[in-house]
Amino acid sequence: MILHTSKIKKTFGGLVAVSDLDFTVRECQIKAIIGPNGAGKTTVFNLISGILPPTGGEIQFQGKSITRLKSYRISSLGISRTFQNVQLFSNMSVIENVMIGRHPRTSSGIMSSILSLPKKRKEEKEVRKRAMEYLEFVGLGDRFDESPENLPFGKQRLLEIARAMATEPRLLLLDEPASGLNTKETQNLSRLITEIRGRGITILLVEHDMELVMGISDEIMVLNSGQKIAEGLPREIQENDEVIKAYLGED
Amino acid sequence: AKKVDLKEPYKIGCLFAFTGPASWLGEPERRTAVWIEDKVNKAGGINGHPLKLLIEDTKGDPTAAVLAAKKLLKEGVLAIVGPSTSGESMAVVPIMEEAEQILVSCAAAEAIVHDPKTDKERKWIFKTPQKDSHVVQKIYGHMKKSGIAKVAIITDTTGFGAQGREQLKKYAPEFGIAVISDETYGPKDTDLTPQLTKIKGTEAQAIVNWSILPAQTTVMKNRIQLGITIPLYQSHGFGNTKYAAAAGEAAEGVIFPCGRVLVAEFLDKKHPQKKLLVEYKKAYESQHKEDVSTFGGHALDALNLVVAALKASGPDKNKMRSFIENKKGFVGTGGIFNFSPTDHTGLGLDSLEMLTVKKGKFDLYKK
Amino acid sequence: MPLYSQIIQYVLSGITIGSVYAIIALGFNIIYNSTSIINFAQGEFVMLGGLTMIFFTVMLKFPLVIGFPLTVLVLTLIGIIMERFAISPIKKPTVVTLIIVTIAVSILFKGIAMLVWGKDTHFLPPFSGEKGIAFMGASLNPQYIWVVGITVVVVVLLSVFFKYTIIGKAMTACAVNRTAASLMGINVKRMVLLSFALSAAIGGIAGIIITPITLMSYDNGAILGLKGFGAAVLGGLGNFYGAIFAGLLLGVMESLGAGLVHSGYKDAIALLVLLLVLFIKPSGIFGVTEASGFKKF
Amino acid sequence: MDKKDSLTLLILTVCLVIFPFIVTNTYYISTMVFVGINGIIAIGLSLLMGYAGQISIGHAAFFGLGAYTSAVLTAKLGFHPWGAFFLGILLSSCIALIIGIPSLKLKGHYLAMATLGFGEITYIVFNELTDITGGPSGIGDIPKISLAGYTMNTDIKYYFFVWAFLLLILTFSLNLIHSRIGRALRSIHDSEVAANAMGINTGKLKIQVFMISAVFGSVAGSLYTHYVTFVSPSSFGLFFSILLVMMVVIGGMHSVWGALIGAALLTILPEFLRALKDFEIFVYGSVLLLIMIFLPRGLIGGLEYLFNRLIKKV
Amino acid sequence: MLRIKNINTYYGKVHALKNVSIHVNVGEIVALIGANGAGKTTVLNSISGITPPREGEAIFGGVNILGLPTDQIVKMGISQIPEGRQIFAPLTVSTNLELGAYHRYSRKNKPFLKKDIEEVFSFFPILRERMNQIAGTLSGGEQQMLAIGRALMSKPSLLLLDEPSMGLAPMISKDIFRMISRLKDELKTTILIVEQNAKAALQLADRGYVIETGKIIMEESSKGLLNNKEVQRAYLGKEKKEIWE
Ligand SMILES: Nc1ncnc2c1ncn2[C@@H]1O[C@H](COP(=O)(O)OP(=O)(O)OP(=O)(O)O)[C@@H](O)[C@H]1O
Ligand SMILES: Nc1ncnc2c1ncn2[C@@H]1O[C@H](COP(=O)(O)OP(=O)(O)OP(=O)(O)O)[C@@H](O)[C@H]1O
Ligand SMILES: [Mg+2]
Ligand SMILES: [Mg+2]
Repeated sequence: MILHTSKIKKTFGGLVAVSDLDFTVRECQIKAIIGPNGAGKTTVFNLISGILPPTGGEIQFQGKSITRLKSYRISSLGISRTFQNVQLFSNMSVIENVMIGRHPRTSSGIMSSILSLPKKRKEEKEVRKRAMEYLEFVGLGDRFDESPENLPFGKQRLLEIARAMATEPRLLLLDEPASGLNTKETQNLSRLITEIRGRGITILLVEHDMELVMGISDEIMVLNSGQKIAEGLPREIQENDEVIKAYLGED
Repeated sequence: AKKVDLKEPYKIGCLFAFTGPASWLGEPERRTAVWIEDKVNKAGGINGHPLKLLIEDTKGDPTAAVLAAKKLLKEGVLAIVGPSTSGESMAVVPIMEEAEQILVSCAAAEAIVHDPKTDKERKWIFKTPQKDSHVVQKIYGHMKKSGIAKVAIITDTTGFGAQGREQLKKYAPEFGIAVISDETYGPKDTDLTPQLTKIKGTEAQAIVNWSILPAQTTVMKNRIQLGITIPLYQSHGFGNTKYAAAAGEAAEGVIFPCGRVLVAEFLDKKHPQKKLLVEYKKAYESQHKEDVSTFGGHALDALNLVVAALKASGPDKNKMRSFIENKKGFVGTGGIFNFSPTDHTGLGLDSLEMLTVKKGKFDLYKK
Repeated sequence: MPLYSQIIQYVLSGITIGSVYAIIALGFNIIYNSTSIINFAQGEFVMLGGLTMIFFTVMLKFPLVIGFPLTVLVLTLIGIIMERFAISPIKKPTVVTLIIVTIAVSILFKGIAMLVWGKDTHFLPPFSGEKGIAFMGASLNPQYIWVVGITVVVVVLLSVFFKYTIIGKAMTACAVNRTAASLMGINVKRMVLLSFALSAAIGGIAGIIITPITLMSYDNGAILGLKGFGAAVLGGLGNFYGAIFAGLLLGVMESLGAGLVHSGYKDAIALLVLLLVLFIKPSGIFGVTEASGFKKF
Repeated sequence: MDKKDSLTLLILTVCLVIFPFIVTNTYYISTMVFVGINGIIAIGLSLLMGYAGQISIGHAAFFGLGAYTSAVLTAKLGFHPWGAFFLGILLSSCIALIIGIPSLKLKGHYLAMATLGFGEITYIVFNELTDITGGPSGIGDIPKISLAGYTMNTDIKYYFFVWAFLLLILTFSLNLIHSRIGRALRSIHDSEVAANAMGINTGKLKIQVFMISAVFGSVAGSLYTHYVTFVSPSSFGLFFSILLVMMVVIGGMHSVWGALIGAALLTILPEFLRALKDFEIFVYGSVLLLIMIFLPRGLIGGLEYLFNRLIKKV
Repeated sequence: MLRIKNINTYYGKVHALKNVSIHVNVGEIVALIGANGAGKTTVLNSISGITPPREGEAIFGGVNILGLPTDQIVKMGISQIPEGRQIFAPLTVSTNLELGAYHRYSRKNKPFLKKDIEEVFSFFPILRERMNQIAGTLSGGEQQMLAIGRALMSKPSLLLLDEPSMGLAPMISKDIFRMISRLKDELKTTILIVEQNAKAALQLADRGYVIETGKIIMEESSKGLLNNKEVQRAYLGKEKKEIWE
């Protein structure tokens, strides 16, 4: 059990976006969260990654509570994420974006940076090398020097994954990684996600592309109006009437 | 010009803040300086040497003043007149002391000429405006005669106002006067009723409004509006007909000590300053279509002093300096200057006249 | 003077100074609402309004009722010229470049005003005399009633314009996302032009009505702009009622500060209140937190 | 620091050393002293604005804090100039910390207003604490500073003194930019949320860079004090804060070199325009406007463009 | 209705569209499919004038629209739903919708606009619930619906749709495709649609184009494209589909 939430809750003014949600993610699992638009999936991600403080409840990561931690602390503990609306650093090159991901795993501080001590220089080299590896891993190795804005949308998504991977997470949160990809590209993505899991990283996935979700998830949780309406294996979820009614729709 | 050009011109530097927040000071100074240059050269120059003024803008900014002073020194001026404000003057003083060159400042603060640490006059520095302490003494003297023992002071937050505030507080005990309310206002303040309301709530018997800013007219107006009837004294910074015009009825009957520029025509024919003042006033007002102020007069005195020194001792800075330092009975717009090694301002209490506003015009105050 | 009527006087003075700040803040908000630009030349519009009015009514001796609309017209033109020659030529505007551009324009306006009107402080007679009006033991300058009255009218008209008219809403849309706005068939350039014309006109009105109180000289724009900006931010950028409330609050804080603490610190006291409010409510008193989050610097 | 930076730094150093031997006019040297002083603050501000994306319209305050600490302690209390110098740094960074913690949570124009307010309050305090600061009349007769037995009492000496500081600060800044911290700063500029999610303590980092820029401001202030030997509040007001922001933007926000170029331009330009007298303000405003219209990325952006074209031709 | 011929569009030095020619007939639905970064969005932006082509020809309803500013093109009856939604985040949902009808706004039209808004609400009931919410706080899917609704408000004769199903729940995206064909049937709106979900788009469309690195490489009836081996392999991902169906 790598992540466990109990009764987490988030309200915006009068609107209850997530209400008393309990769920568990096990080590090395690919777990998907699906649900209608506005069900609260992104909000759950925001709560886990500390971008929004929960209104109530508790989140435990690797047995320790991370409920009130700031998002940078959570990230250095080993939770990393991508964003539904891609949030790349547009004033930096592609590789620098990935190098940012190394931030929590490196240590040279202001003083050693200002004085450019040998330790810092060695670390810089190392960071660049590692960043390049992650870029190659997602297949962007040849575009390392470009501005991320010049990349097509789908490649920007891959870059976000590389950046998140660079923080060496234990748990990776992917928010709609396949949106804007065509079927073939989505297949490549699912291969990539499986490979990431193969490296021992647990994955929590939000996605509307059912081919992808059903194809790779070990377990699926369905949210509606901030509440869990179903949880189980892909096959069970596909046949769940409530899920069909609220989300999948009948053909 | 005639044969004047044959000899090498004498260069004198001028530092005036003719743009920026003190431009209403620097502008009349600049105009006056240009007038003098013209006048001296028309009269055949100084011992045949034409006078050449190098006028630089200091923008009311000490840093700009420093650079401008260095520029002037580099261009080989024999002396510098200005800067317009105390702050700028203080910034230029060390440069002149180091370069051992004459500076005749047009700003009022006493620290410009007097080094408080050594308690001596600074060797190369002179100034032409009246001492604040004299103005204060004049006001307090008048109050004492009128039986006023409790005053409220309201001063602006420029260097001018701050100096006044300091002197007002310093000299009060000497005259048996208590400062029971001490208010200030900024250059761009628009409403001073809070300050005056506070004063109204005290037992003050008179108000001293010490400022050089247009905002001082707001004090006068707000005072009428609040129905405050105790006498209002102004500083010599009120010496500007535009202020009197702006304050309108609110200015009627205020009392303030000032040099004699503003009341030149009321002076006795035999008064030593009369000729100079009338000539200056006429020339200035016909040329610029606006009333003369005391500020231009400071520049006039400073330049005349330097010109006189040049005339007497030629372009030798040491001789010029000792000429000025020992000059007695020098007639200026600000008064009769009597310099000495212990007094680089040269003006006494007698240089001031008590003035008032009568029907919108400055007049001698008679009791 | 008893303390309570002193305090009434402070509050009254504060309200009147505050409405000066408020009306200047309105100008900031108009341009901000349609372009998300903070126009640091807004204070200059006020200065130019005052001086133009002086030109018409004091120098040319036009009556008030003619000088007023004429001045507003001149200012509208100035706003249009500024937009055409300084704002619209900027190809890829960022917030910071625009700040610098508007500051550069304000320097330019200042320079021009100095050349045209000289360096003196100019005076404009109040619209209806200056005899104080007694009010609960305090006294009120009649010009203040003009300021407060006209401010109220302007605010009401503006908020109706932005809230209920489609042009007003379209102006707001331009500020949010120009591409999307043009996809709605909105002529973005014209909207920006309109907002500059409008806020220059309002700046002009502000200049006209406050000059009898504040006097006017070529270098007054910056400080007036600063106070207006403070009020606009404190009230929540873009919010008209916020601007009024914040303007009055700043005015009253200043006035109470001057009266009860010390006049030298009155601006510091008002600014301190402003800072404390922002620290507690980072998007101003009436600002929408979510909405401010969308705007990136 | 990358190779290009090291090379430029080297060339700059050489030019600076040669300059006073070619140009002996002390007025020009003295102008260069002010370029150096302004350059130091502008570099600090560019770290804050150009890299971390946090605006400050109150930086004159730190300049003033450094200047007044040096002035008050040396002229009034007889401290050693270097003692005062370091106390100024300490004071500025403490105040930056105190003011930075709540302010840097604000965004955009709200941050602009908060820093502006802080600058104004500081300015008012300089004006009002008459007993300590001398109020509007300022403090004069401030002693000169000396280093290794040399008193910095001539323009040339001071020129070398100030520019040595500047080069040191420039080197530090370039090192910082090309480091893990510098990268993190730039990421804050683009998306604070994403930066946080990548494990960057953006709150702390913003405060740290705010403090660094305050320290640079204080250093410049102390250098100013011992050069001019007079301080008064008018040098540390809003106008100077805005001037600093303009230096950074006109020079080019995305580079510390830009800040230096901007500082040079805006210090030298008014001296150039002196001859124009009353038209100076007008021309000055126009120049700024034209630069922003035609070089929205600042002077350095224009230089880079020319440089790239040149390389292409060769 | 719309005919673009040999247009070339650049982003600075990047040559994004190379001699692209497309035509759309009245009443048709035309799909444009292609890989990531092929230039689909650029085609739409070139038509609506957001990224004006450097050369070429664009005729809409007999009028040359090349080089016209976007707002004028919109007024002529072309409406685009931009990629990535681009709703007016700080404004309310209902204001967003009103602005969609900006260019046909007049006192006389007001009652009709009310009706149109109602119509949008009946397509997307969730928007009615969120009517007074600030649009920027809507979830991704809700924002997409708002964007579509907003574009409908201008009653366009040609609708350019850029990935309308992106980020939508399966049920909703099915709804949206259904609605698009309803638009065609009921309102006789002509539609040019860009979609990653090529299969859904082609099932809807009469004709289709395939674009690859800025060039049109295929033009055919949608049936033809659906059955084309090449297209199946590259864009439809046939084999995979069968795995979980
Ligand atoms: N900052 C916010 N302020 C107000 N309401 C919000 C905010 N963020 C989200 N919401 C609301 O909370 C609900 C859940 O939003 P969330 O973004 O989590 O949905 P989601 O499941 O990710 O949907 P989608 O699949 O469309 O991305 C929505 O109704 C949304 O309007
Ligand atoms: N603003 C821009 N600056 C530079 N290049 C750009 C820009 N926008 C797009 N491009 C480039 O133009 C090409 C076409 O992009 P476009 O966005 O039209 O593709 P698309 O087919 O819509 O892709 P997607 O499926 O990601 O939406 C891509 O190679 C992209 O990198
Ligand atoms: Mg979501
Ligand atoms: Mg696209």
